[in-house]
Amino acid sequence: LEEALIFELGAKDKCGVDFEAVDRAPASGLSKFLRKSAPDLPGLTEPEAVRHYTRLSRQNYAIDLGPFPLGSCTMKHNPRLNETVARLPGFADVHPMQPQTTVQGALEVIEQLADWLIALTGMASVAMSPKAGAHGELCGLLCIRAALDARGETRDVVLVPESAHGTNPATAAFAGFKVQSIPATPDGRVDVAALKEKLGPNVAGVMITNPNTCGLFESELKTIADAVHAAGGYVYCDGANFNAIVGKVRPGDLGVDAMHINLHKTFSTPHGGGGPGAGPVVLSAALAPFAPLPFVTRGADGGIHLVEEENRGEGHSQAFGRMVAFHGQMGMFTRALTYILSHGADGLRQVAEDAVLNANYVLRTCEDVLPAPFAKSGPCMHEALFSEAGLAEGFSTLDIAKGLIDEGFHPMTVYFPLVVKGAMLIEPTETESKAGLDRFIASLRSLAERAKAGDQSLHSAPHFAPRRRLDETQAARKPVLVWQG
Amino acid sequence: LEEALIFELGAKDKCGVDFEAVDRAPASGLSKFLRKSAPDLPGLTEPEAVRHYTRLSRQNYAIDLGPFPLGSCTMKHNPRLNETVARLPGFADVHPMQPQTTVQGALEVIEQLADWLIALTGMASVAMSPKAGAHGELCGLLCIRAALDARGETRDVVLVPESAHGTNPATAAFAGFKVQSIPATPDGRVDVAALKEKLGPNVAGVMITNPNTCGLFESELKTIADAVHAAGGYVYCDGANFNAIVGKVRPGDLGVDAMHINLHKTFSTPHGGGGPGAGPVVLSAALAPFAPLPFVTRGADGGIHLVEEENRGEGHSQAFGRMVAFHGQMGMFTRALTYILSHGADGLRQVAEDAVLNANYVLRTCEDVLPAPFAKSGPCMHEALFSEAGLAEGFSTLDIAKGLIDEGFHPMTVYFPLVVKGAMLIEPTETESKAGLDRFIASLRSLAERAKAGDQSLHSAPHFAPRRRLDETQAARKPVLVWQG
Amino acid sequence: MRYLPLTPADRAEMLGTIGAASVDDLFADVPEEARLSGPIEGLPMHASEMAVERHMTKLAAKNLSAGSAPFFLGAGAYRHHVPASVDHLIQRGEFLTAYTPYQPEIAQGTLQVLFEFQTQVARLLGTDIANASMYDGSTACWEAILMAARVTRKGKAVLSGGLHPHYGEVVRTMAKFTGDEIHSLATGLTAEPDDAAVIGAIDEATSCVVVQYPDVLGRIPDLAAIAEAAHAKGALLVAVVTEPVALGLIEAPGTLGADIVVGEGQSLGVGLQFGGPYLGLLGCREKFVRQMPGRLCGQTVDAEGKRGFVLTLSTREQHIRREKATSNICTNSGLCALAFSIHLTLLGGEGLAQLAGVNHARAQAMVERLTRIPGVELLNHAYFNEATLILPRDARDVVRELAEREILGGVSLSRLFPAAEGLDKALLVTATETTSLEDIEAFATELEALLVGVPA
Amino acid sequence: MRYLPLTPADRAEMLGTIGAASVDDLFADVPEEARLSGPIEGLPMHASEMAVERHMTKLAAKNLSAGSAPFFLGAGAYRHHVPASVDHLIQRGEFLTAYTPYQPEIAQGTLQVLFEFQTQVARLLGTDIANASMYDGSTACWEAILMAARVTRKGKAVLSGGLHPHYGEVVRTMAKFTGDEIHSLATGLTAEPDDAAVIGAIDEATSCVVVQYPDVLGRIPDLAAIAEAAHAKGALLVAVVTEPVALGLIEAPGTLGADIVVGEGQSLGVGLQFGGPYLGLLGCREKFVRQMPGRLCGQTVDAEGKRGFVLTLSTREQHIRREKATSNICTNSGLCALAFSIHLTLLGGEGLAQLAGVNHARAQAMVERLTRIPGVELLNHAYFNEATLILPRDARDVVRELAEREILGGVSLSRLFPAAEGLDKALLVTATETTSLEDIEAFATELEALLVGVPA
Repeated sequence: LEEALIFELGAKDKCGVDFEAVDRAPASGLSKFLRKSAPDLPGLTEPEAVRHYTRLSRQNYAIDLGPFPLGSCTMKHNPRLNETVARLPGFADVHPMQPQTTVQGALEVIEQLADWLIALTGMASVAMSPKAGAHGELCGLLCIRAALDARGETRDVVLVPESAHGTNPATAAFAGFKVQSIPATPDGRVDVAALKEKLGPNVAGVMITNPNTCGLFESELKTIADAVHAAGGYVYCDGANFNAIVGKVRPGDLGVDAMHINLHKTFSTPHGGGGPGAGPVVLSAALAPFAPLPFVTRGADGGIHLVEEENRGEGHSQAFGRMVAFHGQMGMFTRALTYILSHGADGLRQVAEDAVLNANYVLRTCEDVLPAPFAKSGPCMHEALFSEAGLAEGFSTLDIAKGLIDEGFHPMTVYFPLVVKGAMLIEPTETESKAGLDRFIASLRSLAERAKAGDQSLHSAPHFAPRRRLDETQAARKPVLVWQG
Repeated sequence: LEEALIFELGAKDKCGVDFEAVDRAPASGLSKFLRKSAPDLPGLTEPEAVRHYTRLSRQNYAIDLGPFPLGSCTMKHNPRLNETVARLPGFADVHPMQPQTTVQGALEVIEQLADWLIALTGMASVAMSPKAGAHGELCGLLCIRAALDARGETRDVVLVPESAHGTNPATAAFAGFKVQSIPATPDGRVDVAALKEKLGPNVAGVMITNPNTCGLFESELKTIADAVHAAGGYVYCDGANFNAIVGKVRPGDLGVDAMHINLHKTFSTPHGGGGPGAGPVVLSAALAPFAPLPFVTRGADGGIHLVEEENRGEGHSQAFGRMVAFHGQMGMFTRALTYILSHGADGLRQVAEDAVLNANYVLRTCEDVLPAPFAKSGPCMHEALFSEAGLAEGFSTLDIAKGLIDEGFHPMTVYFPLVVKGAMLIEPTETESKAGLDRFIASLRSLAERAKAGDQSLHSAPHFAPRRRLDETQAARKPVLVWQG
Repeated sequence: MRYLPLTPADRAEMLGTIGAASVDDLFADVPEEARLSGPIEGLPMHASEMAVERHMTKLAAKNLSAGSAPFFLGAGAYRHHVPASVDHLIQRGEFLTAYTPYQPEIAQGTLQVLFEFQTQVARLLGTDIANASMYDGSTACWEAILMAARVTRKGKAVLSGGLHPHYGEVVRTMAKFTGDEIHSLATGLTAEPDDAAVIGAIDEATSCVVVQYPDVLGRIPDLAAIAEAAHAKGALLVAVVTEPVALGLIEAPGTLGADIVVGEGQSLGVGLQFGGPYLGLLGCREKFVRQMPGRLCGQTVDAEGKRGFVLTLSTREQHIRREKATSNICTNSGLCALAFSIHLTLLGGEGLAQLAGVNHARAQAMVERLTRIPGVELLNHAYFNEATLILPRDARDVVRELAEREILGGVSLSRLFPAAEGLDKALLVTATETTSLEDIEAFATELEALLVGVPA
Repeated sequence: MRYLPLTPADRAEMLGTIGAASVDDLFADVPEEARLSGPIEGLPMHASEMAVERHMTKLAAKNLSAGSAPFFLGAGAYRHHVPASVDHLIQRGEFLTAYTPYQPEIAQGTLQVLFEFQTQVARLLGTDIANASMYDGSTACWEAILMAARVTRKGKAVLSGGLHPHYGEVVRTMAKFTGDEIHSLATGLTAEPDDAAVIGAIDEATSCVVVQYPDVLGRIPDLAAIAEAAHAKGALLVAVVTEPVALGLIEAPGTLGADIVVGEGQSLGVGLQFGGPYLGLLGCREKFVRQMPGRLCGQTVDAEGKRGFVLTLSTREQHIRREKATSNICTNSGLCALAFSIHLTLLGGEGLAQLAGVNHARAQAMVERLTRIPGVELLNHAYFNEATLILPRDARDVVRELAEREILGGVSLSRLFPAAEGLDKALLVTATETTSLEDIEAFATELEALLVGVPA
């Protein structure tokens, strides 16, 4: 499995595109800007390009090939209908600044998706434009800042549990807040007492993940929210794990003020090897007035209108500004809406139930061979957390992870959350079959046994992947980020 | 690389399709025909099905992964535009029996493709409906039978060179002819003298492949054709190798009466793992009146009309009948026409030139390590022929072929044509790059050296394929054609 | 040219290696007078992808696609909803651009699919075995007749009047040249199919009777009775299925005694495509295996004992047996078979039954609504998803006038059987799961307007 | 449900293994009052693929797609022809459904593509290095300003009046919260861009100047002069490219002295998609590498010494560094970057230059034709594929009236800059290789009809 780089395969004068002939010189005004020669970029004809990328693709593992039991990352099946729909010319081939009369269908997609997100979360409003989960977090925190500004307050602390995703503190800092950490209780949940102690006039709010990254439901979220609200703060909920409760629980009923929704996690838009994401943020009535531009509203005439800079004066003057050039991730909206309509209110509920059922099945069939620190805290939600405790001397979570590759699986999420040493966070998702889970469980159990028995061959895993373990230290020490020739 | 069968993975009550609810009983008339229970067919949900077929696909070699140097089988790049065009609803979603006013665009595709095929071959007419190359051969021979019938003659012999594709004699027999074989000359062409000797009142015609399966142009085809015509017969040309001369030579100028065109070989429709094909047959003026139904004609009103059974009386009474239910391989016509328009008259000529250039490059860079029996006959056309002579004792063409698999290539055509012992017929096609050819040549040379040196490891090749050599004898002795449970 | 990887420099270097002065030297064996000196005149030169796409899109737009109008055609080609995943999967390069699996070590993907396909087809048709697909239903039908002649060593086939007329034409065309005797029964407007006439036509010389199920008028023959009569005279029953979805609801032909079952597989996975490519299905009793035409995939083991699949029994085929082959067929409909197999796998047995149920229910709704129009009557006693209506006027005219109103309103029997008499007022109409109640209402409204003058 | 593999029997068996009586037991930690007892009311239940496809197709049909009308919009999103092979390849499951390549041994496909992408982007922008893509051009622009502040340890950014107003809004919105100082220059209707004003605004406190190239009115700033002025004051030049195709014809910003170059990559491979997902490009000098935001792919070797690729320098990123990260960004636009890279590979350097040439030629044809209309004048001295026209009437009205005639006739500057004055009659018009001469003629005819009353 070797594939040369395009710089080794191609040539600047090779081309996989034909053009209609043009025989006019550039306009005179352009002459002083012209480049001396064509860019030094390798070209390939179509047969060569198709082969290059097809061959490269085969060095990837993917959901279409097997499970990704990635806790908190939720890699589920991507329905092909979604791809078909997103490519309808009426969606794929419309410009973001076309006259609004010519894009009513696109605006209606945004409106329908927004309506579903509001209904499913029990919130007042949704900001659709954030481009990814972390961007949604930022949007939520900026809404909080804007609300505080409107109240004339300058609270500058955000409380974040130890078990939070790295994006939570990073986003809080990016939004200009100071981050204070909240410990976890021994049963894997937020320490409510410790949190309450920190509340005060400097606290803008808390960021809580629910279900949390230990795979547990934060049963006291409503209590926390009440306390935060009483102290003058807002509750941000990290919605990365919303897929565990979609259709079963509405965050709005728990006192949440803002929550982003990763459309790829809960609503199956493709991960695409790392993006693009989409992170709409649902907002409580308290934060809704501050949602950024642009957004859609339905007018008295039945038409759908964009609210942008020019018409924000008409009752939307508190909008905190603009986060992106256009309307957000339309291509993801069409896919997510297609997924939602396919499942319906009943199917989405089934999604959450099957996701939780699958995770508990893994938890209960593996807890005898791998310690599950919070297994006694009750059922898990959509992911099961194990630790490396009890492996033989010198064996760690990494060995289990790389061993899974040789068994034909993607590793689970490792060393996260930070509250458990050598954490292994396993999320099967609802689109894995029982037979597939049984195969995974058998592999995981076998690896655990081998790591306990001190099987040295695990240290050099993977053996059957396109590459053996890669030297990440060398990569970082002397970064080679572009082809050197 | 193991993938279970759907019968092992699926269940009769699993389903990857949702239906709208229907709550009416079958009509009473149907009751006595109803089956007792649903068919015993395994189902999979969409996630499971996508994974099954994706994984299976990865056990295939394909043009998108590397070259298929298959002489006479012409595996070339399949442009993706063709696939896009074939899926336009106006082509993909029209019924063959729609009123003609509603399918004028479809009829125009057939007409435009027909016009190009006629122009490129210099013939009088074309029968579009044959479903594959062999079906086209049959169509051509039936035209000859019909023409002879019209002349009141019952010639029953067809002459076929030894080097012909197996379909030639099989088709002749299928069409009710007796087959007589014509030998080849030592330089790899049809023995014209021997052929002329066989001509007589029983000979309906000859079937000649040009360029022939030794990769040579039949320089005396015109002479042969004149002799056959003088003897009252017709000349069928096997057009499998038309890609070598498209845009450079018109078969009509050489006296050919009928020739099928494999659209996948010359005009890039996808091979699809063995089909579907498409085999339009171009016809001389002598045979044109006998072309089968249906076909298209342009009327005085500018509209395009189908000639079918009902209107054959209007000047088409000699049509020999019908070969298929509808109009032929429309899905292949749209792809072939797209390919033709993309290349244009100039590009098609370049196709032939590059195909021939690539083959001669292989011939001249390998003839020192592998005997090329006809290399002295002059340049080859689009394929180069080698033999196994000179390999070490016990080594054969099969070892070279299976060795190529381990080198990352599909084997060449082996043991064909029959006129050369241990034949290796190599056709690079025009869509292979020079760099790619150089890699292939290096591998072929290395294998030839290894087989000459008696490298025993070649006998057990392939070593790096999804399967080792498969037991074909066992498969044929006790055929297992359906899953046994 | 975007598809041709050789650069001018490559060409020059390669000619140097070859020792040729120009590429024309490589065409030296072509007689001077046959060599064209430049591109063929009068034809356009190469064009950009964008230009070609525009041209083809314009041609496509001249057609009224089935999805853009109320649509009621069937008659051997059916419009079904194909799940998006089917087309996605068959476009994977490893399937789309693979060769015939003659090198099994690197073609297990295609081969396993064919093995699964054969098993699915055999179970669907109710036969012991099945081949790996053929060109289409009509050619499979002719191959079945030839096969029956090989098995029975007799040469007369009886064709039911309910056989699709194109299939009959193909058979008669081919038989004209091979000398096989074909006894074609007339097609009449009766509520029941012509089982009695078929049975009556069987004699000791008969190799097979060919009966479509459901037949081309939508009627359903009693295959068990015909099989019994055929077997009594040493003849085989060849059943023809043009709508495999029907087999989700009605009994499989093989189960009812058919010896060979052929079919058109287009309904599953393939789409209308103006008639092709489609795929022929052919299943039969196991004992006929060596008389089968077409490609066969069989299970075996590799050198390490692992299960694997190969093309097998190729000694029946042209590339080995040449003029003695069972058929001249060289290809199957590989990619269509893949699409068929994926669609059927997504359905499963219960899903196919459900799909068939929806089809039948929509057809019932269609028939009920259309026969409420004064003067419109249902011919069939039984039907699955298509049925024959008798109109008060010439059906060809009605179809044409409906098309002007952008309704694709079925197939007139006189288009199907131009030579037959007395069929002028008969219209074959079809509904599937893709037919909405709104479509039916639109059809009924326009039809009523045409027939009884109610303003549309 | 077609996407959920568990059968009722599976569920029962699994609950048994777990030791739970029902699935509701698994939700025991959710407070009783927060648990919904059934599907959320008022929402529809699950639907078949066919029904959903119909619904979405109806919504899509309510839009006037760019390909179905003469189309002249640009302003940061460009309609280009994307070769069919690009979309085919990005739909391969191994790309489409792959995870972020944190496990490099089984993600070399994505990683090698990112490494190739980074190199292509760096060469295209004329920078030493580039990252693996960001959300879009506007957010990349803000990230570049933050990065410049980290590099220079200064906090004031000067924005050219030629910067896309949405980009400016994003920057001002974010800066409002971070406290960075943003000095935004006004946008005026001059034939030349505001280079002089930009240069004049640079002071010792300036971390960077942000200049779009070509600018949002289609004018082309003199980056070399601005870079010199900026560097003289210790500030960086951040160049913004919203139309990367332009770089096939005009010099790369990095070559002209820009320190950081950001861009919107949508033009290549991605399509319009009503504004997203797109992809942000970010390239810079090598010495800034540890101040870069976003994902980076680097070359390394595996345990056997084979070349391989990994995500690297992740110590800058949130999942390692948490609140001290250079950015909170967690994703890139992976699939869009793949599409961009494939399209650029199909073009190659010469192809990109040719494509740029066609774009410019079409824009020339458009400008020439439109300025033949009485009262229509070209603002720009120089332009690539878009230019600003001054109309004799309010441009917003003209755009609206053109839309009624199914002409998508550009973007009015007053829609882009609603708060600015004096821009009412300015219309930004764009042509690309997809613009035909017929489109231009149709546009001109309708525009003339609107402006001077000639009947259309």
